[in-house]
Amino acid sequence: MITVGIDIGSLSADVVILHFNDSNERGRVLSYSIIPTGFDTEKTAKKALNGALEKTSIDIKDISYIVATGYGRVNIPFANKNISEISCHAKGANYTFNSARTVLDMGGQDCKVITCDETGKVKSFIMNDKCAAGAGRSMEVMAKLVGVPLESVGELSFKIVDKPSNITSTCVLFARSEVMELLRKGVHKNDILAGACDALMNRVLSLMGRSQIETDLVISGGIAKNVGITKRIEEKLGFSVKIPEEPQIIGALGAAIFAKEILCKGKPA
Amino acid sequence: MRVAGVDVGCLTAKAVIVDGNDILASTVILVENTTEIEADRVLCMTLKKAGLTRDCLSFVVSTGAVPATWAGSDFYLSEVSCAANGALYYYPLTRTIIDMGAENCFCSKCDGDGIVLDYIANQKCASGTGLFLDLISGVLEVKIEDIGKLSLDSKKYLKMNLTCAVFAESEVVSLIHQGEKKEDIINSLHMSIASRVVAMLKAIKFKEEVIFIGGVAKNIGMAKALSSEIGSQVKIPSNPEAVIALGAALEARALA
Amino acid sequence: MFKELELIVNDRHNHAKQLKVRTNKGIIGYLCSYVPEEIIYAAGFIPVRLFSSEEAASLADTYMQSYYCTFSRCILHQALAGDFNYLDGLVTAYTCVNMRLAFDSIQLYGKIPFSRMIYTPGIIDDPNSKEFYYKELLRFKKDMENLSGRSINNDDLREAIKVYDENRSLVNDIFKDRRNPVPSITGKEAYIITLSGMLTDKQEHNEILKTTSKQITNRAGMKKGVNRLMIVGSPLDNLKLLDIIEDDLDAIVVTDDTCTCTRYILGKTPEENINQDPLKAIVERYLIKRPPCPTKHAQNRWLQCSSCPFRAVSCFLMNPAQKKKLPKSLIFSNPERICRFRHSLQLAINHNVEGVIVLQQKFCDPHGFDYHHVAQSFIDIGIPSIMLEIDNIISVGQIKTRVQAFLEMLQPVNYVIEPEIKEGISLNI
Amino acid sequence: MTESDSRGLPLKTWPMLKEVNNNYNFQIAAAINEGKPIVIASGMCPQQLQGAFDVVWVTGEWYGSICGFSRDVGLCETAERCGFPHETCSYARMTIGSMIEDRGFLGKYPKPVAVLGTEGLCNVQAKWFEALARYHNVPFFVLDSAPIPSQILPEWWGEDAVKDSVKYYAKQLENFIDFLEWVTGQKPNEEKLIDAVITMDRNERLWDELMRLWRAKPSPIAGRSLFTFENLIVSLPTSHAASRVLEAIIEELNDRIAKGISGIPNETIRLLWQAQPGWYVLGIIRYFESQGANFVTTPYLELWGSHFRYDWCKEATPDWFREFNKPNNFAECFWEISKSIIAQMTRPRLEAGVKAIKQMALEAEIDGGVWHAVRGCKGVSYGELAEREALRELGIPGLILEGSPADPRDFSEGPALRQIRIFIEQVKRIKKRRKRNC
Repeated sequence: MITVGIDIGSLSADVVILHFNDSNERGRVLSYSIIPTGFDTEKTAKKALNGALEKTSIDIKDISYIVATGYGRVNIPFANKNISEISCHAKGANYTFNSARTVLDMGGQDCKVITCDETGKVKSFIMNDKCAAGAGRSMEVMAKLVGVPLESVGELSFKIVDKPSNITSTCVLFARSEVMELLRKGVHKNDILAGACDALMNRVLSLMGRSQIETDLVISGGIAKNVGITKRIEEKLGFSVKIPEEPQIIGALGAAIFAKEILCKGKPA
Repeated sequence: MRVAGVDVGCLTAKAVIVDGNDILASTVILVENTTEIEADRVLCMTLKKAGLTRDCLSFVVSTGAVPATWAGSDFYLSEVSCAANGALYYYPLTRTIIDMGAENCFCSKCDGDGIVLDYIANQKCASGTGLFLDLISGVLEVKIEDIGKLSLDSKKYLKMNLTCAVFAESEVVSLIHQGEKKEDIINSLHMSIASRVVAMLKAIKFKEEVIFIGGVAKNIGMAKALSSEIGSQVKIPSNPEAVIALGAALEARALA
Repeated sequence: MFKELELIVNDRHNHAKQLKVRTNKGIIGYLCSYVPEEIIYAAGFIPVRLFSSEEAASLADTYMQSYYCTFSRCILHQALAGDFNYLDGLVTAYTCVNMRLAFDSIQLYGKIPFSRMIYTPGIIDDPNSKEFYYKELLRFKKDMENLSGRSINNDDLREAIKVYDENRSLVNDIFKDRRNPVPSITGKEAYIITLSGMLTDKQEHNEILKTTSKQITNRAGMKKGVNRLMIVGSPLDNLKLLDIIEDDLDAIVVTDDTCTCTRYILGKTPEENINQDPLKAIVERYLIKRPPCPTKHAQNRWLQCSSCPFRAVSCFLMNPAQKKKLPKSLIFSNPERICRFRHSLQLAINHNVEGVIVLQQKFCDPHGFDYHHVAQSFIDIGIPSIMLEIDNIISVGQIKTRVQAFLEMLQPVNYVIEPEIKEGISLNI
Repeated sequence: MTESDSRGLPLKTWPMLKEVNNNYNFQIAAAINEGKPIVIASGMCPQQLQGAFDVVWVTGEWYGSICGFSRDVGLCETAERCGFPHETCSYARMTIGSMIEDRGFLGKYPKPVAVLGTEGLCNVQAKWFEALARYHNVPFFVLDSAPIPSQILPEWWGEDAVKDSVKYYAKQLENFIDFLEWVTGQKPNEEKLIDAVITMDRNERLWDELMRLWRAKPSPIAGRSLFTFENLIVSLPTSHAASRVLEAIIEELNDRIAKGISGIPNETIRLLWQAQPGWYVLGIIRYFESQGANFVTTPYLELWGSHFRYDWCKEATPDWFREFNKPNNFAECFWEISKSIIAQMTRPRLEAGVKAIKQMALEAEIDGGVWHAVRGCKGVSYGELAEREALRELGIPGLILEGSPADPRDFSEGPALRQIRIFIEQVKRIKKRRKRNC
């Protein structure tokens, strides 16, 4: 059987196609796709879905169940059900690493800390309030500002030239002009990035503190690719964190697994 | 007697040279370097435009983010006072000024002599500023210079909570996902920013005429929203970005 | 069947204006559920409660800093915008500093002919504060008499009390049904009932309720087998939130402890006092019989705690050092709703609540400082809770995600009525 | 805190003041080590009462502010982690954080035997202490200081309205004494209480005098120095040492005025300050002084004296309410205490604030007002904006500075300094024009 999970985030739209024969099989990911979120949610979702299908031999009618999640989850008419991204991230992380008990998801708009049980069911969660300061958006802005690709921010942030510059403003806009001033003062971009990473890391940790951190800690979402953040978090926490090889699809993966569970409900395992 | 005013903001630097009552030259450039360097650069460019050299200037007044240590200036006057001078140059009946720059937004009340009687500015919140509209236009995939025109075709006003720029951004994102039209979103943004500004105006008990300056003043949508919120047409001088620099130049004329 | 009432809530200003013309009575606005409406009603006025609206409180910026709660700021905004021009007077009871500043500002700049603040004692169980409150109400009664130009005798008061108690019992009868496995009214409808009650003439409201309750009795239950939620915390006057919970998401609000719904209608006026001294009865009702709000304190609540069925964490169980007997002067009456935590826990259990939504109005200190204990005591009896930070403008996307996730993590609860007594609070919620 | 004032002329009183202040902190630390019973009380709890019992009296606001000056954000974050919202008073979050982590500037957190809250000025002063009491699971007592209910001045409030409020409070004080007796197992000491009440009244009058001298033109003392004296009247109002310091500084200021010595070198601008300072305020005030601007009056400091407390409600209250009679027994002490507390609690009303601020502005001949909008402290920053409006109508410009008494994250210097720069320029230009016109 084929199930699909679609995660429409504020920055990217991710689709995962999951295949399995029966409920007691773990199922495996046939393909996935990640595209930037467009203006029209439904179009974006279709585009992402087709993107994933192209990589496989499957046709859209072979899909038996679709679960949508993320900001845009309610605007996808062809999805059978929508489930909040919080539950989906827990599910997905727990599927990828069975030992996962805490999930730190750093998306574009918001940042969540989720604790879950061994089945991936959410026990408690915390989300940053209406402020993208602790989320991917700020990193993106900074990277664009100092003119380096987002991917390289991480490693550069460790090649500190003088000392990490201190970025005080929490508001992305004010932080942005703070950085502009630093650049004009001729501060090296690595130091600025280091400062930005420190600031973001601190904000994330102060958020995490609010919920108990149980190991293993899994980091998902776009920022998980940024070693500048993940390494710093590890240092601060004093233990190593788990990072999926494709952290961005965890939400969509979780959705796909929910789809599987819904299908198999009632059927003998 | 020729004098100049130099104004450096966080995105652009402006300079104006006046001789008596006429503007010889004015320039607006994007900031790329430290404030001092930019101040020098923009002043030189303006001098070149006017076909003058530095020593032709008998007095220079700096304003905005230009540090007091800048060697180029003879006197520093805050942007608020400069704005009053500049606005009065275009509209002698100016009593209230709205300045929307890249990062700052302030409203001020002045009298005929350009003395600021009262002013109010955004301290922590970046909403209602150029950067903010930049950010949103990015989310909406619209060019910043187009949002004004685009918003004019909108009839709809969606309620929005604009306590902070970032908050508003996620608000906009969820509106997008609810399938709202771009023009309506932009229009609503303009309206809610306008209502915030008008609240500032009311707080200082503003009087007619109201002059709208700063980079955002080039956005006709914003101007329309402001006028409708205030209930009377706001006046926009030609080249609204340079008004503060002009004000500085006029101060220089007075002091020289 | 709630159309009529919903209209009152959504179109409150016009409704009040029409009411004024139709009944030819004066309209008195009030800001807080601690205002003894009975006295206003007895004076021949119609008390209507003032709520926030879904607009940026821009005009309030002139007099209230941004760190006062939007609920109060928005009320000031409307007053300055002239939305309340139909009011003949404004009355408030001192409860929280936000409302106090809103009131003071309206008093000075709002152009409302009459305004009066009643000081409601911060201590509810001390006979001393009852005495003080009684005298304060006497003065208030006099002010109302001067305003209306007619004296209020005890029978007027008794009449008013009768109307209000009838309203309370009518609503309570309807609400009783919410304990059923399949309630026949939704949380939104419950809020519509109470909110509309605060916004119209109580007598008329009673008439409407009588017909409505008949219709409800032969009405199919609402929303079978969905999660049963409870709302506690800051005042809620925006039905949008309930739309999100009950329409967009699959859940039903079966009870609440907010001053805009259940807390407002609980607590009847004690009969015995009505007959001898109705004003005394009102004092009893407002200080003791109704569930308290977080700004009200029970002086010797530690006596309460030792007799509390759910000895939730860190209530004031006398710790060993203080086992010695209290002096007489410190032992007051021992009424049952004196502890708000105990009260809301009881409500939750009676209504088989599976999850609790704690509303935290931004910048609301009284609820802010209580949140920790509220959440903790619900956890102690086995009910999970989530805090929603709200504003006068509900940002749908944010709230929906949080509530949906909360619903997805709910599990069938089995209540712990007698949790073991812990010393101090545990840290993590 | 600077040792010397401007022109290198040291305040002779400085050493005295520092000694008294240090002793205060030291005594508390010592008493805690001795294992004396600790009582944590809201700042609005009548200070006189601590005289009646042999306890360590820790004022929450004082504790919070000192934590604030040490800029220990961690404490705030701990409190927020445990569900106390960031929006609430930063003193409270500092204290709660210090309680939970059991660390603070005294080393450990002073674990109380009882906690005393107050209701009536701002709810935080009750809820915050309730939270402390819950945490330690110790008895909690609320003093409900009923402000005289709101009626527009100068309308006579009616003698009974005033009397009821005072009686209500006095009765509570009786319970309160019983309560402390029950908690500490000590008998209340009548002489000490009487002495405390009398000394406090004396100190308050001295404070009034100090405030009056501060307003002299030019002001004999820099505003920033005066904030250092605050602790005398806030934390030590019942101590004889405080009276000695106050007498000394009053004498010194009289002397300075006679000699024409001004607090700052070139006092060209006279300003009014409102609300309590934060750790950063010292720096800001320095900037003002560098611009020749001195703070010459503030309702916040004046409120601690007795004059300001009663003056604004003269027409509305009976004389006995505003007159102090030396008490001879518990009952009379309670009565005197109640009168002053009720006055202090009724005072923070918009109308009163506006009235008072206008009067001060004219008396102290100020050129502008600076309001410190203290995030989360609604009690002190109550009605600031309306006060500014009132001054505007007199043609006096005002500046609102957003800040926080203890939470470093709630203040950003950059924008603030920019605002101040523009404000000072505005004041200067208006003054210049006035000169030109006349």
